[in-house]
Order: sequence, then structure tokens, then C-alpha cells
Amino acid sequence: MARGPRQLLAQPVADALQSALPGIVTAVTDEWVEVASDRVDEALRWLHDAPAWDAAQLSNLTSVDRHTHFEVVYHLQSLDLNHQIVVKARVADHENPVLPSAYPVYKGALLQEREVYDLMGIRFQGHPDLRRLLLWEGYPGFPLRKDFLGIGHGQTTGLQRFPFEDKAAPDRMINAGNIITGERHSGDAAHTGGGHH
Amino acid sequence: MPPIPAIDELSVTLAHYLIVSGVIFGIGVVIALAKRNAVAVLMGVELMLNAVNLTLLAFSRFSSAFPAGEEPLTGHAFVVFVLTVAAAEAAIALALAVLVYRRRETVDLDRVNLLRW
Amino acid sequence: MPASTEPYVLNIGPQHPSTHGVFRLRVVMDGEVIRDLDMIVGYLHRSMEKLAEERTYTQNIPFTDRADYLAAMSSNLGLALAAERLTGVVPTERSQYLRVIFAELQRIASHAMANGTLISDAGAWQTPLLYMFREREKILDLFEMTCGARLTTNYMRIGGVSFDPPPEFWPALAELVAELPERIDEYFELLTDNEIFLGRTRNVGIISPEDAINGSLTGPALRGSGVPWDLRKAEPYCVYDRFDFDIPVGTVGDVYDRFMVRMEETKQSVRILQQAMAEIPSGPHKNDVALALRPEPGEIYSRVESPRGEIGFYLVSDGTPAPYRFHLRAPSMINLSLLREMGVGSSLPNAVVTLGSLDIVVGEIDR
Amino acid sequence: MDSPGIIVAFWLLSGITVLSALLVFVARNLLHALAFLVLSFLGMAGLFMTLSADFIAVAQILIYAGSISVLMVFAVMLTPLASRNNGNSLYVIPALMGGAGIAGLVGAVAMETDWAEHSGEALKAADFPSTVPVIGDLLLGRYVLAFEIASVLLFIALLGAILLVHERPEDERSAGQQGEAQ
Amino acid sequence: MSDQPLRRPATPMLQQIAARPTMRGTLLGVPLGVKVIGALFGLAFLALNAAIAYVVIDGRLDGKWYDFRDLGNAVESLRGWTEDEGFHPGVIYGISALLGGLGILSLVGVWLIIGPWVERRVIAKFQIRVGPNRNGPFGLFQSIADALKLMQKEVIIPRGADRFLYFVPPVMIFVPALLGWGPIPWAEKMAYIDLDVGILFTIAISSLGVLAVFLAGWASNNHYSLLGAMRTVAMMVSYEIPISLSLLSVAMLTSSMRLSQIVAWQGHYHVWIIAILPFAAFAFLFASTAEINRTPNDIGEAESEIVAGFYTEYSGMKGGLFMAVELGNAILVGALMSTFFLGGYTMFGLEEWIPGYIILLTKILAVYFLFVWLRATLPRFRLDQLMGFAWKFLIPISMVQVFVVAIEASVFARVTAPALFTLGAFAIVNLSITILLVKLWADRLGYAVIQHPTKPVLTQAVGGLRAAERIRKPA
Repeated sequence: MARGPRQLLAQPVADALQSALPGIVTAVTDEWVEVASDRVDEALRWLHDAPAWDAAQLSNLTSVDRHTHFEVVYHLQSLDLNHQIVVKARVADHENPVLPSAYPVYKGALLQEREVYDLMGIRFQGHPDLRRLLLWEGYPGFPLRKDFLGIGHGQTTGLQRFPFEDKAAPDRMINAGNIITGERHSGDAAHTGGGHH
Repeated sequence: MPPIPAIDELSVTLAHYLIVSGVIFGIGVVIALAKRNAVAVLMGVELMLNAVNLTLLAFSRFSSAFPAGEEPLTGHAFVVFVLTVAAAEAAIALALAVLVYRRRETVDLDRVNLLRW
Repeated sequence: MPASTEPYVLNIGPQHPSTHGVFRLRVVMDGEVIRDLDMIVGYLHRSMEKLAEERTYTQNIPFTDRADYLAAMSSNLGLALAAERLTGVVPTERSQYLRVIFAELQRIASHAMANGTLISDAGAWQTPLLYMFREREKILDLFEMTCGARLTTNYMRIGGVSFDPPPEFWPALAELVAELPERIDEYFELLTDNEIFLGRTRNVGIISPEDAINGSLTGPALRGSGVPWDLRKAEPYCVYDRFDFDIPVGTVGDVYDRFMVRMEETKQSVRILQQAMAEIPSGPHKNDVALALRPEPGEIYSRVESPRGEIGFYLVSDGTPAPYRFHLRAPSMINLSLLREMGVGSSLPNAVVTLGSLDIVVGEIDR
Repeated sequence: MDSPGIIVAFWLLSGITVLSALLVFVARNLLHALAFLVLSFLGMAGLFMTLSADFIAVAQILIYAGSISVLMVFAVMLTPLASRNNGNSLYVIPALMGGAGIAGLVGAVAMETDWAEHSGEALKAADFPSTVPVIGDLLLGRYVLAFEIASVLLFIALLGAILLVHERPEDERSAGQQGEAQ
Repeated sequence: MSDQPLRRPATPMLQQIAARPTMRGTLLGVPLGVKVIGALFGLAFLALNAAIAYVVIDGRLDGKWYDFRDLGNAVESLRGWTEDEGFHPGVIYGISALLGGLGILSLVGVWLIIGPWVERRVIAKFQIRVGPNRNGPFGLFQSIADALKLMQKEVIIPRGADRFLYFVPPVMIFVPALLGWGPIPWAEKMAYIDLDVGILFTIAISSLGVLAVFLAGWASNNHYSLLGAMRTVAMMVSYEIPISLSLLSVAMLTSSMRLSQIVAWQGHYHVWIIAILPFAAFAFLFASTAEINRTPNDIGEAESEIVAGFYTEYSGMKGGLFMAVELGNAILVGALMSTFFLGGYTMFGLEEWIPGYIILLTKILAVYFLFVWLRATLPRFRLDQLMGFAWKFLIPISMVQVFVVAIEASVFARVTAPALFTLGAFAIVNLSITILLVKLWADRLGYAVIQHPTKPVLTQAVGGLRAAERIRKPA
């Protein structure tokens, strides 16, 4: 199986994780550690803080649609120790996928989680500003899902109103709160558009 | 149809300037009294000062109270002082307007009706 | 109540001289001060990741051209490398050197563009930009000689590169490499002692190393903050471990440091080019590889150091010729994670320069 | 005053001045009023010019049209939430009457009085080749005290304006606001 | 996938450039007859020059209507003739005014056609490009084509714009740009209105543009416009003060506000005021670039920040008027700069031989070239930097300069030593005072030239935060 040149074997990571946070590891292979989906943020926080693993940077965050469930993949890396750890979370609910946000641990998750939400429809709880990134609010469906074959019958692409965005909330951004001052609104509140087809 | 007067009879005299200055002064008074906005009131005051300047200059030019060529430009010197005072007055008045706005969020003089703001 | 003006919304972009493409910043401003900032992207979204799921690995290489169109070679290389690691194909020795040469040429060209547009954002009336274009043109000429394309090169292949450079390539490259250090010194003279440029860029848009790492910044943005992280050294791919070069890191983390890191990296790239030209072995430029490779089910995350940072490819294979999942980690987009924190509270000119120093390519952000 | 140019200029310029002054009163928008005010100032400068007061005319342009109008612009822009409305208050009728009265009075006096004024050759003799040195001599000679007082006045006005508009630091301001609230 | 890529020659552009005919090659290829005729023309030109030189030395030209060195003579004799013929004074006045107005209008008009071409070609040379070269000879008709295009374009009035105030500013800003040319002397008697208060007039005229800029920005109902307008207004108001102060120094030194007299003073003493008042000249030049919105002070229309500043919303010829004013103002400032500081139409006695207006034009173009050079080289300041520079730096030092010049002017009026000696002493004193003041004041403000800006550290190590700390604080 393929591993990156600097990718750690997952078993020791899983063992350490399991001993520190019992019950958090749900599966492990050579390459990745799978953690309980509702405790991802705990696992990430622990890996970030543990000096032995020092997962200082969230290198990459993406997701895979496995038809029955989603996998969210976190590629963590330590710059000082120069290694890479792959953590996965299995989101079982294919209809209404929810996951804790990694933003409190990694600021770098800000846009990556927005992208995952946009294209795969996974909602990250605790994300300060969960909106669609590449597509516009109100786009029907989440195109990177495997069951997304096209825009459903009777639904428009919304191209007519593309430049004008969401007319219902024209000053959405101003009300979206301020990351800097900590006035945030919850991820749920941001989940306004995007009906499932 | 009355005969068209020769151009010399149309000549402009002191009275012409005084009338123009009186009219502008009157307009300035109306603006200063009738406007609600503090900045507009200031505009009226500036117009009045302008009218006064015109009077001073007109007297300086036409008046034969001084023999020609002797102390003729006193009016000009006075206008310089008026300009100075006008500039100072405008600065202070506009500062006051900004201050009033800061305290009361309006520069409507009808609503600035307390001596203390 | 202070004598402040009403906050108002300013739409910078999608058509704006300093957004470098169809990138839109929606800024709430109070006079000259930015109170809130939001970025709106997606105007160039072409659903590459979805399209890639229908195509073979080789067929996907042109998509990477169109993602980061200013550094097509680097993106090509990223996908080729990822696919090789997934399938176990070994590239030829000569092609490894060719890959290094073209990736470094691309880095010089891209940094020239980035720095040139940064200075244009600072208000110089395009003179430095056009000077930097001079070098970039020569490099693109080299690309054209080799693969027929200048921008969307589609050059790297699984198991090698698509063409061996023609004979006239090598003297042209030698000439370019010989004159580049002189040119770079010229830019240093023109810009590094320019008081206005220093005044505009120093202590503006500072990113601390902690924030840079935590915010997933990579590339010159990370190195400008003083973190010596370069995948060419940290995780040497191709034959980078055979070359002697340094990582330039900034000391303050401001716009000027990011600019200088790029300039210095250009010099280091010239060093690599010199060594690679001297050491390149002869041999085939490509291994014969089946057009439709069927890797075993599995996944790989492989990354290379593009001019903009870590460009990573996350490929999931299910045993068919097409990837089950194809994800491109776009450094341009992820480098913007801290944009709002940097922008809020600064002024419009500073924000424009800061955005310019992050060197975004909208094709890569939107994909 | 025999030059036809001056006669034409007088009627034209006084027309412009009076008309634009009227428009200042009529205009609905404060910034429109400001534009007309500047036009009025410029016409007034032209009138000064017909009185062969070149220095004063240019100073009028510089101070009124160039500076005071910009000051007013800043005042308008610094009071953003106030209305841009150039509306009239309840005093408009008395004000109109007063203004008309003053104008009529001045006009009547101007017309009825037999002014001891220059005309013809004497008026020509009152033309000055250069007003600036004479004004300078007057200002720094006979009226030097007034000149100095005016400079002090300007200085104090500058200081006063700065002090009035000066923003207190954030903490002090909030303390002041709390004090007011109590 | 063929192994043979489509190939083009290595650097097609370079080969094309190499294939171009050179100047020397062109000369060699000229036939003999053409050379002979050319030589004859050259000789005839030399003979003409010699004849002119003879007439000038002989003094036969002096003051005649055909004295081409001063076109004012012709107008003056025309006035004399009409007076003799018994025309009404108004007619005479009108004719001479129209002649002068025609001169100024044609100057500005011709410049508006040539100017863009000059600017674009010169900047192209700076930027290793070719510039406009397609339309007409050397691309000279490019600006005509541009003007035609601008005229044909629809003038779009933005929704919510103040219609009345939207249409006024382009006109309002054009008037001062033309009026400013009035008092400038082109030769001894060649000034349109040789105002007694020329300096004051110049300042007053330049202050008129402020309101037009503000109204343009405000009436457009666009945030970019308003931002640009407020920036420009703030900057123009601030930079009027250094301009006034530096011109005040000039007026005191020459004890006149009449522009022709300032030039005559410089011609009389054979000195340029820039040598005596270097700081005033610098302040004037710098502040003028701010007044006319040129690099490095073009923050009012900084295209990388606020698109086109206060005239973002003006399309067609209305926008074109703003651009034309900007271009015209550039040479107007060049003319003022030459008049006040560079000797105007005088050139150390050369004005006896060469028409003064040509000398002045040369100087104007030299200053204009400086502007273009700056534009092609420098980045832009930030608003706070610019305002700080004006208020903290230019104005205080200019004030000190005014005091020094006041003393010097009174000394100059009383001293009987040779003027050149006194003025030389003033020049040395002023230069040293300026240098000293600038240095002291910069130290006082805590400003120091950045000699060695931080360069990136080169390292072989790889790592994260800990490595960064190691690099920052080497053990």
C-alpha cells in the first residue's frame, strides 16, 4: 500500500491516541487512524498538543463519499519532527452528515471545511462561518457526492441570480459576526441554502 | 418703443454696486434666518460678508471723499480684515457644527434648542 | 459619538486591477479602515475534482495545468508524482532531472510574476512587472521549444516527461541561467533600496510563525514568517536531495519578507538549475506506461513544493483506471485562511499589498 | 466708467452672483446649494475685478471659493447621519420679509443719496496700476495693530477649532459618556 | 503522442529585432542623388541660420512686429495699428484677448493630442516595450483615435447619481486647467494676462479644482469615487500649503508676485532660483505631483486600490476630460516650475538668440519628462505617509525657509556687493541650512533611511516553530 515518504505508520499513533483518549480509535490500518466521528476535535487537539506527535499543521482536509457513509480525511504534519499523520473520521449518516469542526484547533481549516461543506455537504459544528465557498448559496445539492449526477428536474442552476447571491440576506456578511472579536455565529445558523435534491 | 440709450448712459455707478450688494445681503439674511441646517446658515453668513466686501470695495473705488490718489485703498485693507475674520469664523462655526453633530447626531438648528448640549 | 464616517460596503472585484483574476473581496470600510472583510470566490469554478473522477490519471494531467496556470509544470509534477506513488511506476533517471529543471524554471517564472504584480499593487506603474516579464518570456520560450505550449504545458507524464528537450534548448537554457543572476541583482538594486517600496511593504501584513503554521500556510508565505519549511528539503522528491541549495526565510513575516523570500528563492533556483544542467544523465525521457493504469485500491496523499506552497494530490483508487476521488490541495486558497485576520483593522492600500504578497492564482482557488 | 467691457461684465456678473445666491436659498440639496454658493463667490470675485481690485478678487477666489467651500464640504461629510436637506425652518416668512426689507432699504438709500463719487476722468485717475504694494503699506503701516490682532485671531481660531473637534482618546471618551449618562 | 513537438525558433522576438534595418545600414543604402540634395538642404539651412544670426546681432529685429523671438511684439503693434485706425477700444481688447486665448487653446489642444503619445512612448521605452506604433507615423495618430473612441462612447450615468452635480465637475475642472496658463510669460512681452498678483492667482486657480474633484466623487454614487475624492481633497488641501510657502519664498526673494518680473529677475542676475532655494523647488515639485495626482502621489486615483478614483464612474468624453485635464496639468506644472525655479524663458543670455517660448517649452518638456520618469519608476505612497510628509516635514521646513529668505531678501536690498557674490552666498547658506534642517528634523521625527533592509536568512535546516526560533535567535 502506498504511503507518503514521511508518513508515519498509523499503529503507534493509534496506540498512543487510544491510551490517552480511551475509546476514540475505531479502526486502524498501516496508513491511517480512524477516530470516532463525534470526537474528531478531541483527537486533533491531542495530536496537536502532544510533543511526541506535534501535529502542528493541518496540511490537508478533504472528504470521500463512500456511498453509504462519508470519510473525512485529515492530513496532519509536524514541521519540526518532519512527519505526517493521517486521521480519518467516518461520518455514518449519509443523509445528514455532521462533524465537529477542526477550526478551534487549526485556523487552516477555515476555508477547507467550507469547501468540504460546499461540495460534499458535510456540516462542521463549531465552524465560525460555514457558508458555501465555490458555489453560491442556494445551489441545489452537493456536487462531489457520488449520487450527484446532475441538477435535478425542475431545479434551476441559479445562473440568473448568480452575481446577486442571496437576495434574502444581502448583508449576510456584515451579520456573519467577526472572527477576530470572537462574535461568532454557529455553523447551524449558516446552513441556510443548499437543499438536498 | 423708447429709444435705445447710448452706451455711455448705461455707465455703472456706485449706486449699482450698492444695490447689488444690498440684494445679496438680503438673500444672505434670508438664508441665515430661514435655514435649518447649520452649514446652510453659515452659507448665508458668508454671503452677507461678501456683500459687505463689495460695498467696501465700491466705496473705495468711487468715493471722492478722498482726493484721487490719496489713501485710496483703505477699503481694500478693510476687506482683507473681513476675509480674515470670515475664514476664522467659518473654521469655528464648522467646528461647532461638527461638535453639535457629535453630541446630538444632527445639525438641525431647530432641534438644537438647549443652551447646554 | 466620534466624528467617524458611516461604514460602507466596498466590493473589490471580481473585476478589479489588484485582485489578479476574478476574485472578489467584500470589504466593510470605515473611511480608509477595513472593519470587516469577506472573500467571495468561485467565479472560475470548473468542478475539476468531479470531472477528474471520470478520467484516467494521464487524462487528468491537463486539469492541473488549468488549476495553477502560472505554475503548470509544478502542478503537472505533483499529479505525476502522486500517480507514480500510487501505481508504483518508476520514472527514468533523465526525466527526474528534466522534471527538476522545468519545475525550477517554472518557479522562477512564477515568482517573477508574483513579485511583479506585487509591485504593481504597491503602485509602480508596471515597470518592474514588465522587467520581470522579460525573464518570464524567455522561460516560456524554453517551454514552448520543449513541449509546444507556453502556459498550459501538460508536460509531465507518469513514468517520465512527454518530450525530451530539443538540441537548441540546452544552449538557450545555459544562456538564460548565465544571465539570470545579473538580472536578479538588477531587481534588488531597483527595489530593495527604494524608500517608497520599503515604506509600503515593511511591517505590513505581518504573520507570526505560530499563526502561519496553524493557519496551514505553506510556501513563501510560511517561509516569509521565518519557518524554514520547504518540501524540496523536507521530503525530497525527484532528485532534489542531490542538489545543494538553501532555504531563504524571512525575519519579520511582513510583505517585504515574503517579497524578498521569493527573490532569494529565484537565486536558489538558478543554483539548482546550474547543478542539474551539469549532472543530467542521458537516457530515455520516459518509461513506457500503459495509457489506462489500474492501480490497486488504496489511496495516496502526495505533495510537491509549488511556487505558491504545498500543492498536494489526494488520490483514492478503487482499482479502475479513473480515480475514485481526486482532491487537489490548493495552496493559493489555503494561504488565504488568515486573510481576514490580517485585513481587518488595516487600511485599503495595506490590504491590497498584503493580498498581492500572498500570490493567489484564482484558477487554483476555484479549480 | 466708459469701457463697454466693464458695463457688460458688471451686469453679467451681478446677474450670476444674485441668481446663484438665490439658488443657494432655493436648492433642495445642501451640496447643490454649496455648488451655487461657490458660483456666487466666483461672480463676486468678478465684480471685485470690475472695481479694479485684483488682489482682493484673487484672495476672494482663494479664500472663499477655494478654502471655505472645502471646509463646508468637510463639515457636510463629517456629519453623515444629519440630513443633506437644505430645508427651511418656520422662520421663512419673517426671514423673507426681513431680507426684502434690508435689501429695499439699502437699495433706496443707494438710489436716493447723492454720493460724492468720482466719475469720468477722476475715476480713471483712481485706477491703480498695482494695488498690492499700497495694501501692504496700509496693512503694515497704519493698520498694523489691526493686522497683528487679526493674525492672533486667526491663530486662536485655529487652536479653538482644533480643540473643539479634537477627539479624546477612547477610554477618556467612554468615561465621559458614562458621566453624561449619569 | 508524437515525439516531435511543434517547434518555433528559439526566441522569435529577438530574431525579428535583429532582422530590423539599423540606422547605419539605412544611411549606406541611400542613393547618391538623394545624398547630394540632402547636403544642399543642410547647407541652405545653415545659411538661413547665419542670416538669422546676422539680423539678431545687428539689432534690426529688436521690438519690430516681426521679431519672432517675442510674439508679443506682433500683438502689440497690431494693437497700436488698430488704435491708430480709430477702432473702438473694446474691439482692440477683444482681438488681442482672442489672439492670446487662441494661443493657449492651441497649445493645450495640440498637447492633448501629442501628450498621450509622448507619455506612452517614453514609458514604453522605460518598460522595454515599443508603445503605440501602428496608427499613423510612429503611432502618432493613436491619441486621435483614442479621442474619437472616447467621443463615440456612451456617457453612462450611474443609477442613483446626482444628475446635476454629475455633469458639472468635468467642465468645472477644465476651466482652472486653462486659466492657469494665463499669467505665464513666454517671452518678455508675451504673457496673456501679466497679472500683478500672478503667484496668488496661480494658487487660487489650483485651489478651484478641489471642489470639482469632490463633487465628481460625491455625485457618482460610488464608493470608489467617494474614497478617491476624499483622498484627493485631503491631499490637495494639505499640499496647497507647501506650495504657497515655497512660492512665498520666491516672491520675497524677487520682491514681486508678477510672473514676468520673477523671470526677468532670474534673467537679470543670470541665476535660477532653484540654485538659491533648493528646498522650495523640491517642495513645489513634490507638492505639485500631489496636486495633479501623478506618481508617486497618485493616491486619489490609485488604480490598484480604487480603480480610477474620483472619476471611476465617468465614461466616454466625460472621463476623457478628466484625463485631459490631468495631462494638461502636467505641463502646466512644468511651466510653473520652469517659470519660478528654472529661469522661465531665459537661459543665461541665450534668449537673445533663441525665441524665449522655445526655451520655455524645452524646460516644460524637461520637467514633464521628469514626471514621466517618476511615473515609470516609483511605487505609490500611502495616504497616511503622504499626509505625514506634508504636515510633519514639508510645512515646518518650508516655514523656516520663509524666515531665512525674509532675512536674505532684506540683506539683498541693502547690500551693495556684486549681486552674483551675494546670491552665491545665499545659495550656499540656503543649501547648508536645508541639509542641516532636513537632517535634524528627520532625526527629531525619528526617521532614518533604511540602509540595510532585512534580508532573508539562508538556511539548510528544515523544521517548524523550533527551527524558526533557532534561526531567529542563534545560540
